[in-house]
Amino acid sequence: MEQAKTVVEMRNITKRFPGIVANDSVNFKLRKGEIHALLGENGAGKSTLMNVLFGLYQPEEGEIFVNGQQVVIDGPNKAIKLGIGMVHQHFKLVHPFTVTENIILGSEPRKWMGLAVDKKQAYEKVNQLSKQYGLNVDPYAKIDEISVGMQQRVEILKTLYRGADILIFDEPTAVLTPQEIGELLVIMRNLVGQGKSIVLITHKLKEIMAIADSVTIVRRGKVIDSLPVAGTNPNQLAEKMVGREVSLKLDKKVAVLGEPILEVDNLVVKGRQGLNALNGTSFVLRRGEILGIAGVEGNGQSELIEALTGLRPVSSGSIKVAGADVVGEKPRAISEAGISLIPEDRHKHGLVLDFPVRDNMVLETYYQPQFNKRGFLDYEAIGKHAERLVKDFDVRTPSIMTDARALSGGNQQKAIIAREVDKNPEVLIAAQPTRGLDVGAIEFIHKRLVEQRNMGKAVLLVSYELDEIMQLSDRIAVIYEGRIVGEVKPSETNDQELGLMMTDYKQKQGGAGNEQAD
Amino acid sequence: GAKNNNGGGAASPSASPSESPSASPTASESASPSETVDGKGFKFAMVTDVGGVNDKSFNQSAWEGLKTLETETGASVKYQESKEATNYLTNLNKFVREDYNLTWGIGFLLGDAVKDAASKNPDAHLAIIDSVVEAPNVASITFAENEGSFLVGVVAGLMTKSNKIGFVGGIDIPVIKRFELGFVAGVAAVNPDAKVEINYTGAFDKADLGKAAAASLYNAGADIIFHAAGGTGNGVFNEAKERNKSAAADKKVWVIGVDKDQSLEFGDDVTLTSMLKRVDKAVYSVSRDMIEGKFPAGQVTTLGLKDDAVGLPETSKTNVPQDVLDKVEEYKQKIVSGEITVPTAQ
Amino acid sequence: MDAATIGHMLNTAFVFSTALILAALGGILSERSGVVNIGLEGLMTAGAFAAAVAAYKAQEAGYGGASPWIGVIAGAIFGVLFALIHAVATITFRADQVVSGIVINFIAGGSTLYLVKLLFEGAGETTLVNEVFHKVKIPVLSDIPIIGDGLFNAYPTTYLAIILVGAIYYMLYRTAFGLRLRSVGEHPSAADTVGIKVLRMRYTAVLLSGVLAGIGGATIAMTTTGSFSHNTISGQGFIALAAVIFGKWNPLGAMGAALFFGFAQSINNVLQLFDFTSHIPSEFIYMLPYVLTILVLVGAVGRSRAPGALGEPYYQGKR
Amino acid sequence: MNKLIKVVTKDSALVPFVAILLGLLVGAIIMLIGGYDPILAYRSLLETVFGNRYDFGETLTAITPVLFTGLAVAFAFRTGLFNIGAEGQYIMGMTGATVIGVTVHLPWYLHAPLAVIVGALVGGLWGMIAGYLKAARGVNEVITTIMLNWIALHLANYIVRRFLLEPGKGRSYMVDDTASATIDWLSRFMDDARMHWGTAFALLGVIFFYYFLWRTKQGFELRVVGSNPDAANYAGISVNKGVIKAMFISGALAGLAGVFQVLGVFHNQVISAGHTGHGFDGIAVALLGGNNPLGVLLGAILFGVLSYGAAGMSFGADVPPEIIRIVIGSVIFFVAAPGIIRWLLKRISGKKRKEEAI
Ligand SMILES: Nc1ncnc2c1ncn2[C@@H]1O[C@H](COP(=O)(O)OP(=O)(O)OP(=O)(O)O)[C@@H](O)[C@H]1O
Ligand SMILES: Nc1ncnc2c1ncn2[C@@H]1O[C@H](COP(=O)(O)OP(=O)(O)OP(=O)(O)O)[C@@H](O)[C@H]1O
Ligand SMILES: [Mg+2]
Ligand SMILES: [Mg+2]
Repeated sequence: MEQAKTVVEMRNITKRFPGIVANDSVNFKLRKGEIHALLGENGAGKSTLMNVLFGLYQPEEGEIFVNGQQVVIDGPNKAIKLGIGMVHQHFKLVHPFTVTENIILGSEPRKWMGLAVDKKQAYEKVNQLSKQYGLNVDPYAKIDEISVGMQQRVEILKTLYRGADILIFDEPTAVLTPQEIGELLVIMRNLVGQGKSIVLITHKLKEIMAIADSVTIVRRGKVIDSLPVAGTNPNQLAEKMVGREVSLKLDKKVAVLGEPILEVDNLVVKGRQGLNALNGTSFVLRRGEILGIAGVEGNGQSELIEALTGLRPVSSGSIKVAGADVVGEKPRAISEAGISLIPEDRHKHGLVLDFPVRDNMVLETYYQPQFNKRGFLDYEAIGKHAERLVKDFDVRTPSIMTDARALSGGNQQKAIIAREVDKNPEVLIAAQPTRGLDVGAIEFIHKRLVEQRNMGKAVLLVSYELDEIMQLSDRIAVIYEGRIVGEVKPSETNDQELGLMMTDYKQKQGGAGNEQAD
Repeated sequence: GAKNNNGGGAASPSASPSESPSASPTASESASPSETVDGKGFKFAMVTDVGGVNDKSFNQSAWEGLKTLETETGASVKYQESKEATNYLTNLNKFVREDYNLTWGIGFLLGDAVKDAASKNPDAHLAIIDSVVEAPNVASITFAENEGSFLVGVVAGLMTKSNKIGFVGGIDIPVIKRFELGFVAGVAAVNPDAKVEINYTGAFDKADLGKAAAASLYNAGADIIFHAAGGTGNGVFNEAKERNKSAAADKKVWVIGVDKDQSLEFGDDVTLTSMLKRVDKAVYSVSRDMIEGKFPAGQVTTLGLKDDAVGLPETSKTNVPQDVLDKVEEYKQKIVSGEITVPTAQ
Repeated sequence: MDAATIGHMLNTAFVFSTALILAALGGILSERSGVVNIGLEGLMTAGAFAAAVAAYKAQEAGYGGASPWIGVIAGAIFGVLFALIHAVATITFRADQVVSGIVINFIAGGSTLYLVKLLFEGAGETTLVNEVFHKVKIPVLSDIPIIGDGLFNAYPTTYLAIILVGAIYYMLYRTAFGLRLRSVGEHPSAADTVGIKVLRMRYTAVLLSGVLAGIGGATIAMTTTGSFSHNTISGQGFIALAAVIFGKWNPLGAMGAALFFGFAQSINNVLQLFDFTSHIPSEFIYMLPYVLTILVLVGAVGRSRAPGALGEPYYQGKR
Repeated sequence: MNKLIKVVTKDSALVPFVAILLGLLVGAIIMLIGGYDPILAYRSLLETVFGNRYDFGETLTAITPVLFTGLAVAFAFRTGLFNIGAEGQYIMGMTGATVIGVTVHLPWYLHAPLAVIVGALVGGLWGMIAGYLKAARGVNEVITTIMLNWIALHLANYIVRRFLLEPGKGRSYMVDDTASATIDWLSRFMDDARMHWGTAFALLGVIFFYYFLWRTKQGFELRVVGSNPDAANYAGISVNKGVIKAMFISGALAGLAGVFQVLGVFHNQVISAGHTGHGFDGIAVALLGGNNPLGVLLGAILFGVLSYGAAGMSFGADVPPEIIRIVIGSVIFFVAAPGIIRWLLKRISGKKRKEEAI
């Protein structure tokens, strides 16, 4: 990148929250037409810095220059005026609204002397922008009805609609499928091509290497380094970020396969809309292996998990755990039969955020004899149990009496994993276990999953991240429209082939309705 | 154990169904003493039901009776309002324990509380309106509402043009039933062809229900409605007023008020007459008896037509023609003489 | 049942429903902006009180037929005053919205009665106002059988309520203001990031709910009671709240729910006119509206979906 | 509701204390505006409550029903349910006790317990209707409980009028003495105040509330359901069962309030024109107490003292007792919005801290 003009400069930004300095005298520069990556551990202060730039937070100290002019950004309105747009880590979309309504919200085209919203004009504008940047969204669809990837495009359109030249993406790929990630990267290049500048927050080193021009690394609120991507490599970045050496490669022993423990045969399950989400899914999971379920989101993964754990009724087919059919059993019975679940949505399904860590640790086992004394809960035993898990799994919490809400995402996830692993299940189902986590946390969690497998347990890994699937699995089953359409070994395949199977399996030879194991 | 009565809290019925707000004939006019009595040093008190002392109904009427007593005799008087049913007994006890000469419980809801206070304090004197308390130190005052209602029934029976008459009651309880039965009997006595439609609203405090009830009765052809429904009756008046605003002269509808002269409150373009119930008079005269040493302890006094404790107000002549009033007087004599027995509720 | 009876029942239903519709509209605005409004009862109480007092004073001062309108305006103002307490507590100080609503009910009930006693020399009820609203027949339309009497022979406030249903529906779903208001109740931080002033929006909505519920209370004082006492408002606010939920936070739905309720009430009185009903204990007839409401809810498919951020206080940086 | 739960636990004990003072202050200001003497008024209030044994005993009797309904509402809150129907459950509990008290004749050691149990069951079942409709049909419990309050009122009136009526009186027959829950020796000691076992049962209710929710498996389940129903499902806890169970227990607690009003205070049931308000007051008490059992107890005491004392206030200082509702409302308000108190305290102390104020 030649010496382009600086569009944003943040100087000595300090932002404090009670008890923590989220940004400690941070300097940051964004040049026109570049993609600038912001890298750091969970809680390093990346989002905070960008929230300051977008006017959501007011810094205690520091100055901001936009296009060479010093500015005070006292709210998103001001940021928008300055041409800054942000695609947030957690989308800011109003779900019952349509795509167009979300995009125009706050700057609606009017008619009838400003009395009514001019919907027609709005739809046209959205259509036109969508075409111009190759975003391809349906302006009439409700947010509820569109995929996460589409939702993200709506977020992008929102910024473009407001005429943003400076775009901030906060962990945009954490929630996307590999295909969507690919498409997003194209869109980003496209945007830069049309003169926009982009800040990209991500934990994925591969993406930085693939698309960013420069990278700034933050650790504990401080800038560690800022350098062009061209002159660095993933290992170096990871080390700068965590402050120690991180092994990006997982070392795994060869799997020692045992007998089949989970046998799913011809499973048919209805989805939320009443249509069949699983259409005769069959696979077998053996002791001592990690089976990765690869697939594009929405191909029945959630329904599969829910059916396996008894949360969703099964229309037909069988699920056998150690030979016993568990179809029709209650979630608790299935859990006792030896299935554990690390749910996809840790806030919604995994934890009671307003309960202390201690109580969350026994969310599924509180009724068992070891936690009860004479008909009452034995908090002493529960407390000891929780202390042990917190220690064993390195859950960083001030105390076991701290509410789960106060833990960082990574530590919340560790708490859940501790709880599920400790149940000593025959089958551990891990759904998106590392979504949104930094490399350090990912490393820890991956190690734990492999450890389970090495102990002869079976792990079912459901993930939309190909990297994770490829790295962890001993075997990969591809799910498409509610069926397992093929099985491959990670060593014998690559991203391209998997990607093809996930989207259009017919091109893959003889994969349809595959039932044989291994 | 202690006995009391648990009526509704914020919205309990008054046994006496009117809450017509207005200056009714003051006690001094009607309950004027024949000779002066010196009541200095005597202390009288009353406890209201949850309606409160300014309910523009029987609590207020009773308080007027006591105030007249104060002016006339120099006795000291005081009241205490009850916020909820549990307060009835505690409020009565408040006075009893301070050695009041006579403590009144106003309304049938206080019956059990008066009984309890009386049995725990045999030296105290108490009196109760609208209920019978069997205790040697309690005077019970009830009214023959059925007799007065009979007379307004006579008025309605003679004056209806449509031969359809309405009755709107609050809650179906014995006191209100007395109004209904007397009224129906009065209508039947003078006009056997007339039909009385009965509508109980289930509440004493819901003007909207009263209004709706009146609307359906008038719509069904009734031209006169007698209400015994307290605040619910306000809705009856409002509906009638409204109809009369736009109706032709021969389509006018009427309401017969209750307890007090409600024409003073709602005007005589809708109020045909009212069924008076002279609580003030009763409170005044029994209290006065106490000063004179004639307290009817342990007795039940039923005040009816013969005592002029129920009946029609003077203002009735505005809307009720003289021949009808003559008929009313005729029936009054028959009832007083015992020639006619008016049915009553059990 | 003949046509006249049905028309009449409709008419009565509207009398009952008017206040419910108005208060429910207020509830919808508040809750659509994300603020639970369980204080409708109190806001209606404040409105009814103010209307009864103001109309009485206006009548005394010789304003004649304008008095009930003055009452309605006073009702709106008082509604706003109490709504302001709710707004400050829940929006600025982020008090629990349910608690604040209950507080409004408490304070409105207590303070209006206290004021009545101060203003009317200790009386528990305001002096009856003679200048109240009267039904207005709309020419021609009111001659249509059934619905003529049912719909076009109503109080001015009923017409006002129906117009407001249309207006608020339009506002919510067609105007930018409505879009923003709904977005604030669904996803305040989304609204915030596009520059909508969330708190200001919520204040506006809550204060408007005070206006509407206040007017709702005022209509009761100005059409059915003519005065204010401790039981002028007894439960209507809660029924209006039920209508908000029953009507799925939609003005038309809430109007339907309020009318349904009014209709069930008017069936009461009509039923008592028939001989066969004399065998039915009157208590069962009184229960009817409430039982019907539950039955309809049970029969109605689909759970109603509350605004996404209902009940959640908002502050920037909240996650 | 989470915020609510934390209000009491998180902030220092100072907040409720200051809230009460501020509430009384608001009342005093309003009294001054109305031309009354607040000092005299509050003194009369306190004298009424603590002045003699009789009134003190009656204050305890006044606290009892709102303690029950407060616990009922708080219990439902803890399970994520807003039970506006304590009023109806109260009425049904009362009716159940009256029916047994009047129509059944048994020795005392069977009669009174049977009346209590039946009353609690009937109240519980009445609450369970709303719970069932929510669980099975997804009907919002706020609406159903509002409607059920009215249905209960009329149903109870019907039962009393049709089956239990004492001729000539607008109420049921007196319940048998064998069903009475009065404590005669205590009443005598308290100068004839109506002391009854309900007060003791209500205190047991406080302990039950705590032990059940925080110490038992079922209580744990209910709290999970209340705090995060999705997580409950994932943890194998049935949300629907929890909802029904919670509404049953809540209804039974409210029902007990009615039971003891009949068996301990009134000994009969009247045909009632309207609601007593004890159920609605229970909401206020629950909120005052931050849905904590101990808080609810303190809230009920405050509520009972202020309400009972209000009568004395109007007796001694001629202040309209309505003022007390303003005071109670203000106290709840300040408890619920501790931000206001902190803001006020900061204004008063004049200190300005750099952090966000609230
Ligand atoms: N609203 C807030 N209130 C208090 N503290 C906050 C808030 N937001 C962030 N923090 C603190 O600031 C620190 C930086 O948070 P930030 O969200 O910026 O991290 P991040 O680098 O974006 O992490 P991640 O990779 O997980 O998204 C966090 O550790 C947290 O303690
Ligand atoms: N509102 C808040 N008030 C105080 N501290 C907060 C708040 N929100 C977050 N924190 C703090 O922020 C830290 C973690 O922040 P953060 O949520 O960014 O983690 P994360 O890894 O990004 O989680 P997620 O995966 O959900 O994004 C924790 O230490 C937590 O205590
Ligand atoms: Mg972040
Ligand atoms: Mg994060």
